[in-house]
Formats: sequence, structure tokens, C-alpha cells
Amino acid sequence: MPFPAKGVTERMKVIACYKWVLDEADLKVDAKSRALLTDRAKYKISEYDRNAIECGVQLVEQVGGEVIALTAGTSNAKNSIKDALSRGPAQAVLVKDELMGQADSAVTAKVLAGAIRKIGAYDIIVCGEGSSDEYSQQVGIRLGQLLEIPVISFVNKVEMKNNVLRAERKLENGIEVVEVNLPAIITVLPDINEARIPSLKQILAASKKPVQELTVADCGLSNADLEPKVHRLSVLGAVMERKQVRIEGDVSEMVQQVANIIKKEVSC
Amino acid sequence: MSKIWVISETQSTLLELLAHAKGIAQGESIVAWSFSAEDAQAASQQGADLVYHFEGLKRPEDCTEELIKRAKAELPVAILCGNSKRAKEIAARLAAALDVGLISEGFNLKRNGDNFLSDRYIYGGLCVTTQEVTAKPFMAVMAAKMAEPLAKGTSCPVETVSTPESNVKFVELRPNQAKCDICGANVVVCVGRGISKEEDLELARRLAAKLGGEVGCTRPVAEDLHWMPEEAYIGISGQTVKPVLYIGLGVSGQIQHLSGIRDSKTIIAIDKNENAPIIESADYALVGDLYQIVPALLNELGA
Amino acid sequence: MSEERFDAIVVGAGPAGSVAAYCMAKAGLEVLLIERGNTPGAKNMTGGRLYGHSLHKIIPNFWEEAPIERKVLRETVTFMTKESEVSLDVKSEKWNDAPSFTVLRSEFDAWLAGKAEEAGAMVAAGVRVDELIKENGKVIGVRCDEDEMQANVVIAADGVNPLLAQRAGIRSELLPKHVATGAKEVIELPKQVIEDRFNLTEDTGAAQLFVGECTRGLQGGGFLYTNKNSISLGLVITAEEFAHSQYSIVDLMEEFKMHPAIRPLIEGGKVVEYSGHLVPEGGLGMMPPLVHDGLLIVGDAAGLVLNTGYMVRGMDLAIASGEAAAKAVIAAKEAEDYSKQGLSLYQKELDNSFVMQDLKTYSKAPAFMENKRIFGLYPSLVEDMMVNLFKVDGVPAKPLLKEAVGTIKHYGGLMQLARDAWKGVSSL
Amino acid sequence: MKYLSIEERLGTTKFIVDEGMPHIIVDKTICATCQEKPCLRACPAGLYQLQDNEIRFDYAGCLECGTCRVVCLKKALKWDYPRGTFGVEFRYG
Repeated sequence: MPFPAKGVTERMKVIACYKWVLDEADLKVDAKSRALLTDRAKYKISEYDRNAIECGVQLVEQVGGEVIALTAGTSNAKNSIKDALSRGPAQAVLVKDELMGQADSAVTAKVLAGAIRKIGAYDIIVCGEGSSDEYSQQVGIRLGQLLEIPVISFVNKVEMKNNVLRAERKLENGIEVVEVNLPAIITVLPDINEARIPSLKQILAASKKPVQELTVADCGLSNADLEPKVHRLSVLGAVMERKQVRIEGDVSEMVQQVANIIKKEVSC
Repeated sequence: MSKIWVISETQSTLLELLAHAKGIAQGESIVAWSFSAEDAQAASQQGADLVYHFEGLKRPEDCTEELIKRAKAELPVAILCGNSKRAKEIAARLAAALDVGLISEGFNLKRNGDNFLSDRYIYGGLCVTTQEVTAKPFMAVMAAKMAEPLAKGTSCPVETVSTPESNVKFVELRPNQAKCDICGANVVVCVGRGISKEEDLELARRLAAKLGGEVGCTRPVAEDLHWMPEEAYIGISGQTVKPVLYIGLGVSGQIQHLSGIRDSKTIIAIDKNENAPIIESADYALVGDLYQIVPALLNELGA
Repeated sequence: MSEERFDAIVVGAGPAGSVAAYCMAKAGLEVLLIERGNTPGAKNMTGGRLYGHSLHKIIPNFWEEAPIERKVLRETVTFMTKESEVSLDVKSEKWNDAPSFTVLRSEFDAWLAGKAEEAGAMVAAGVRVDELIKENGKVIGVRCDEDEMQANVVIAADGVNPLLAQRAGIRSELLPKHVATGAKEVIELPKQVIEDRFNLTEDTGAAQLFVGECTRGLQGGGFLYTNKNSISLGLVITAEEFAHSQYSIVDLMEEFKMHPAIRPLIEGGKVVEYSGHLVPEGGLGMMPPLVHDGLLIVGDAAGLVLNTGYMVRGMDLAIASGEAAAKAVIAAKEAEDYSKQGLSLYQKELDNSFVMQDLKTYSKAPAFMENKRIFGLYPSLVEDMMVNLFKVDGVPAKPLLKEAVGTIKHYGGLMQLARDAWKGVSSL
Repeated sequence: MKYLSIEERLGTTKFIVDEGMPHIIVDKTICATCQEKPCLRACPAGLYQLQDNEIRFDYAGCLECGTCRVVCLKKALKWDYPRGTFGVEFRYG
């Protein structure tokens, strides 16, 4: 994959948003208290956001330009920069504020919108359709509304055709094909691409790329704006109340009992 | 007279939303926004006090700016949306414009006074969180199949609304071929790694056919072994099913799979490993060799 | 395309690799440390004990900042039979001046690699090194997928599976008798319960090795190390044994947990991780040439592990080898000679240090370990002698010596025991 | 302390499976010539199993220890570490 394609006249500017999340594979739940245990849990770039970064990088590889990786989080999000930059973006912008720790989707979208206004001109914004921790499936869409640009959500194929962005959306009843003029925002599904694994050279190059840190104030927001609209009262391990009946006996006895249960549930 | 809105472009969820709205209404009138004449008709008889029907829209999402305008004017108490991708986009744009929270895939909706409470799953189904919203309007995308449509009554007025095209140009819609038949299935027979050869899927097919159900599978069976299509695998990144009866054949029951069958009414698990996680998550568990149990079960059921 | 050229590329961010990178970076060299795990430590597992002396030399009092678990002040060696355990159990404060610590590698290795990064080394994680690049016999760099990166010297710290050396034709495949397969469980238990059950004062730890029934007489042993709020418990079995035994390590591991000697110690615990690893055991017999043109081999990749039966040491040797390799590279840079000759300081440093001297001292241990009686017969002999020693059943007692000789006859006789004992004493 | 099946034990460990890219491949024909099959007993993850007298191997739960490569009498394995970022990830170690 040549990287990035040179020689295209106008340089497209793509902003790829990502979130630094707790790796859900590291999370455990205490069986008795159902409390969420996060010790030893590591952070990672949210899965679908890797597809968003990859999508931005592939777009600029086709038509020339550069990708800016953008994230908002607590100081912990600083650890995400090297990984994000090793996936192809030319620079990174981090909005850092401890209050982002309990931000909800409404706050995150406002902060990102503020950061993008500060970044200035752009052509395309790419977001994941949902984060792997909350999966509230709305930050990218909210962002487009706040920036008053066209929104194309749940995209699994995108291409630039003489200055018009053409996208395919994978919906429940089929594939909807749409076109928009730029600037525009898309939220992408995980099957839009396979995020390439950062190579050694990309990892080494990442540490040399520019990183800009913004405060919430730089984004034109006050601490009051960071007050979440949705208040989280509790987080507990999800438990399935099931009968947990163990069918005993030899094969024919077990089959006898389970056949009756099935017949009770389903007429067959 | 304050209102509760419901919005969905699929009739089944629209009717469920009306039931949810009825559940939390305290004197508010219920307004339904629909996108086809049939949906408008159904909604008008099953819980709505007033139905708007968008006309001539190429894409349901094109209604959003109109909805924003009206919502800012009327400031409904609550806005409940369906959980299709189109409805999720409308809901998120509306919430952003009104600068309010939006609970996604919510269930166990409760109201006390003007505060609303709802549960939802996070961390890929590992946890459930209870969230509260105090600002108005309360907005939520409701999880599907969590309420029964209300009984038919006298129909209420239906008004048509037209709205200009949006800045997103519709090109075409290609209806999809691989329909997700296990999503709506009443009975799901699911195969896991406990099945050793591809031909043994026949056992699951015969059982499913006998019970009028469909055959699903776990991620490895579709992604690694490729014995079944991608649309057939059940789990967080696959399909979610809500059958009356789920029967797991050789399914160990990893958390990612369990979160896709969580809402099944009855779960039966047949697995040789008594320590498999699914055994604890099943209503009825048979520990043994499925290659003996299933054939015996088939002829017990006369299949 | 190699616009960048490093003084040294270190492959593998385990103790050996990270220490080599740390020492070279501290001396101002341009160092690249490549780790295939997503973070240093993510791919590393160990029984669980680090003898601190060699790291103390490099980072004085490292235990004050490093994420160690407990300082070991209780050593136990236990002979296990089906129904008994006979232990040599030593508790002492005297080990304070030569401390050893239980560690969990995921955190510890991340800290150690972090020190290398702090000192100026570039760390690239999540990258698998596929092969060494050679140019007329000299190693000039490494290839990772499509990327080639050059350096004056490559330090192979890629662990017990020496794929880089094998692919470069430097060494052949490991022999089953030279390595042992380990299985391990980390079992979570409250801090207080651990300190109560092992009779430990705050933050001190216990280390216990088991011989006999735990491996059903196969060559190998069990280990138990106490961490802050978990227990590292596992088995190590020489790989060769699996060719003709009917036991599997998967079953032996759980049966070991069910043995009366173990079960009460871990009762109520929760298994939070299961891991497996290969441990070099061949000593000098398995070591490849460690110095080549443009290449040094350190740590497990060099087979630098010492197993004397009552003690297993890997990390302290690995750390010392990392330091020695760094010194050699620094010297080579000064002399601008990265040939085998230019890097020869590495072997000299090892020879003059405890690393090679200990390996030579215990060089006969691997052979001694192949004596099956150690794992099958003698645990039962010790059991019989000890049980009889403390048994009172009204039968007129025989004098101790007569009693002991009688028992020994039953277990192959005095001559065989004396020969085995002499071989053991002389090889340890 | 309950006797844990190997599936349960591996269930406590974190694996990032490289879909469709096995890092260990068994050459079935060479493998068939081996009687002892030490891999069945040596692999700490129990990934080598006998199914109608043929080895069935699944790389998804591999602990990457290397034992199989060493003990395989017929050298029937193509063995490598998984690609970067994939495979087992120890949280304790």
C-alpha cells in the first residue's frame, strides 16, 4: 500500500476521532457482589475507532491529503497518542481534562465539536459507529449535527468521486447508497475495512509526529458544559436469572424429560 | 398539554414504543411520528392520540430538521425512538440539537415525577447500568421486543407532513439478500464447537425443522470453521435473538455469545462439559454426549 | 530503505532485553527495543521468583520502585507422596542482605522496559521480528514483516524459543531433555489469608518447591510462590518425559492442586490466569555460541537458566547477561568493531561473573536430574523413614540406625542410595 | 477449590485470536506416522486432541510456550509466534 499517494492537487484534510477505552476483555465481575473489577485492565483504542482511523488513512491514500487523529479524555488518554499516530495519521490532537472521566455522549460530542472548530478547515470527519465500552452509537452523529454538516451514519463503504463523497450504509433492510458534498461526517461500521497492524516503521515514525494538547477552555467550553446529561447511578455485572435445572439420568431418561419441556414451550 | 413523542420507521417498534409511552405517561398525550400510511394507520389505533405521517421522503432521516424545529417549539416531556439504525441517527441528531442526553438500547424504563430512569448494557454485555435523566425532554432509543403492542382501539387523527430534501442525496436502496432469519425465529437451535464435523449440522437442522425454528451458531463455527454464514452467528458482534426456546448443542457459552441470547424465554443447553459457562446460564442443562442425546431426542419428538 | 540505523536493536523486552537496552541507552547509544507483545510483559510468564542481586547492581534498591510482590523470607522444599509431605522449611531474616522477590511479569517487565525507555531507548511493542538480516556472514539488522531495520549489533533476547538463531542457522532445534514444560495458575486470595496460611509477616513471602507425587515420578517438580494477593502455583516437567508417559500436564496440574499438601493452602482461591511456558534446563549442554558477527544472544535464548532441583534461577542470570551484552556493545562502539572479535567482551564478562561460574559449578546437575529415583523412589523412602520415626504403635522400637537401614534396603539398598547421594552432592 | 476443566482454565486467560491466520500448522500426513504423539500430553493448553485416530488442533487457545515444536517426534509442525498484537496476553504472567 503506497503511503500516502502523492501528486494530487488539492490536499484533503480528514479528522479521525477515536476513544481510549478500558479493554472489555480485561474486565471482570465479582460473582457475589456483581461489582465491576477493573484492576489489571488495560486501555486500548476502541475497536471500531481503529476502522475509523484506517478509513481516514485509506481516503487520503487514494486522493492525497492528511489525517488528524482527534481524541478527548483524561490525562490517561495521553498514552493513546503513539498507538493512534502509528496507524497513519500525520498529527494528533488531544483534548485533556479530568472531567472527561464522567463525560456522557452529549459532553463528548460538544468537546470534540469545540476542538474541531479550533482545528479549523477540514473536509471529512470519520468516527466509529460506537465505542466498545459504552456503545451508545451517537457521538459521531451528534458531532455532525453540532457542526451543522451532513451526517452519514453506519457506513460500510466510502469513496471520493470528483469532490463528492459517496457512501454505502448497511441498514437492517438493505444497503442505502448516498452522496454528499464536503465537508461531511461519517460513522463507520467495523466491516468497512480491516485496520492494518502498525508496522515497525510506522511505530518509530509515530514518535516524531506533532501532537497538540488542548484544554476544554481552548474548545470554547466551561466546566459547566462538561456536566453530563445522563447520570450513571450504578454499574453491576449483568446476571441472567435462569432456573439452572440439571436434567439427570441416562440418555433416554434425560431425553424423556427434555422432550416434555420442549413440548410445553413449543407446539410441535 | 405536554406530550410524549414516539418515532420509528418500522411498524413493530412503533407499536412497542406506544406501549412504552403509555407506561410512563402521566396525563401527557402521545404523538406518533411514522413514515408510511400503514404505520400511521396502525399507530392511530394502538395507543397514539395524534399521528404524524411524513410523506414523500426518500430517506426517513430527512425528517430530522423538521422534527428539531417542532421539538424546540413543543418541548415534549419524553421522546422514545426505535432501535433501527435510521431511528438511532434521527434520535442522536435530535438529542444534539436539543442539547439533551440520549439513552441507547434502554429497557426497564421508569419515571418518578419528571426524572426518568432506564437500564442498559455496557462493556459488550458484561454489565448493566442504571441511568437517570433529569433535563427535559427525556430521550431514549428503546431496546426492541420489550413491550407488547397495545390492543386496537378507536383510531385517532392522522396528519401528513412534508419536508424539504436534506443535504444528503439519496442514490438507491439495494434490499439485502441474506435475511437474518434467526432474529425473528421462535425457536433457535444453536451449534457450537462441541459439534465436531460439518455434516453433523444436519442434527441441528432436523431438530430446528421439527420445532419450526432456525439454526444459529457461535462465532468460531461461522468465522473460523465457516460451516455457517456470517449472518447466522449469535453474539455481541453477531445477531441478537429473542426466541421462546433456545437449544445450545455443544455451545460452551462465552460471555460474548450469552449476551446475544440473554433475552431468550427458555434456554436448554446440551454439552459434555459440566463446567461450561452455559450450564449455569441455562434453564435446563443436559450434561452428556450430544451425539447420543440429540438423535434420541429427534425420534422422541418423532422427527 | 534504512534511513535509520541504530547502534543496537534488542529483540524481546524481557529482563535480559530490557536491561541490555537500559544499560546501552544510559551510555548514550541509539537503542531500539522490539517486543512482540502489546506491552512488555504481555507475553512473559515465570514461576515467580527473582533473585535481586544482579538487578540491584544496575538499579540500586530497585525493589523500592519496582512492582515486586513479596520479599521471600521462607524457603521450603517438600517431598510429596500420595498421602504425605516431608519438608525442609527454613524461615530467616538473614536473606535480607541478598533479597529475592516474587514477581508477576506482566507488571514487572512493563516497569523494567519503562526504565529502558526513560533512559532513551526506543520501544516498539506489538511487533514480531521475523528474522535476522545478514550480509556476508555479519548480522546487520532485523526484518519485521516488510520492514527492515539496521543496526551495528542485534541482541537476541527473544526467549526460550530461539527462532531467530534457528532461522539464521546458528542453532538447531531444542532437545526435549534440555527443556521443561511449565503450566501455572495465578490463584487470587486475600492478602491476610496468604499471610495467615503461610505464617508470614506483612509483605514477606514464601517460596516452595515440590518433588515426587506432584509429577507422578516424572522428572520435574511443583512450585508455589506467594504474591501480594495471589498465589503462583504450577508444575514443571521435562519435555522428554511426555514421549513415553501416560500422564498429561493438563491433568497433573489440577491433581497437584487437589493434593492434601496444596488444597488447604489455596482453598477459597479463584483462578485468575492460566499460563504455560518452556524453561531451559540443559545448562551448558544446550548453550549455543553466544557471540557472532553483529549478534549477541542473551537470557533464555542463550539457555542461561540454572535448575539445581531445590532452586531455579533464570531472571537473575538473564539480567546479568543483558548487562554484560551492553558492556560489550559499548566497547565495540568505541573500537568501531562489531565483529565477533569486537564483541568478545560479552563472553569474558559472563565467564568472570556468577553466570558462567554457577553454570559450571552445577554443570552436572542436569545429568543428575535424569535419575528417576529422585522423583519416584526417594520421596517414598523419605516418607517411610519420617513416618516410622514419629510412629508409636506399641511394637517394641528398633534402634534408629537399624530401622533406617531396614527401610533403605526396601528402597534399592544402601549402595545405590550412597552412589546416588554422592552423585547428587558432587553435582550440586 | 474445584477441579477446573482445561476450557475453564483457558477461559481465565486473555487471547486476541488472529482470525483465519493460524500460527501453528500440523502436517497431517507426517503426523500420522507418529505413534507416541507426545503432543497430546505435553501441551499445557491441551490443544492437541485425538479424533478418530487423527490429531485435531485448534490454535485459538495457544499459550505460545513452544513445547509442541520441541516434543514433536516427526517434526510435523510449522511453528511460529502469532503476528504482532495477536495471541495470548498475560495480565499477571
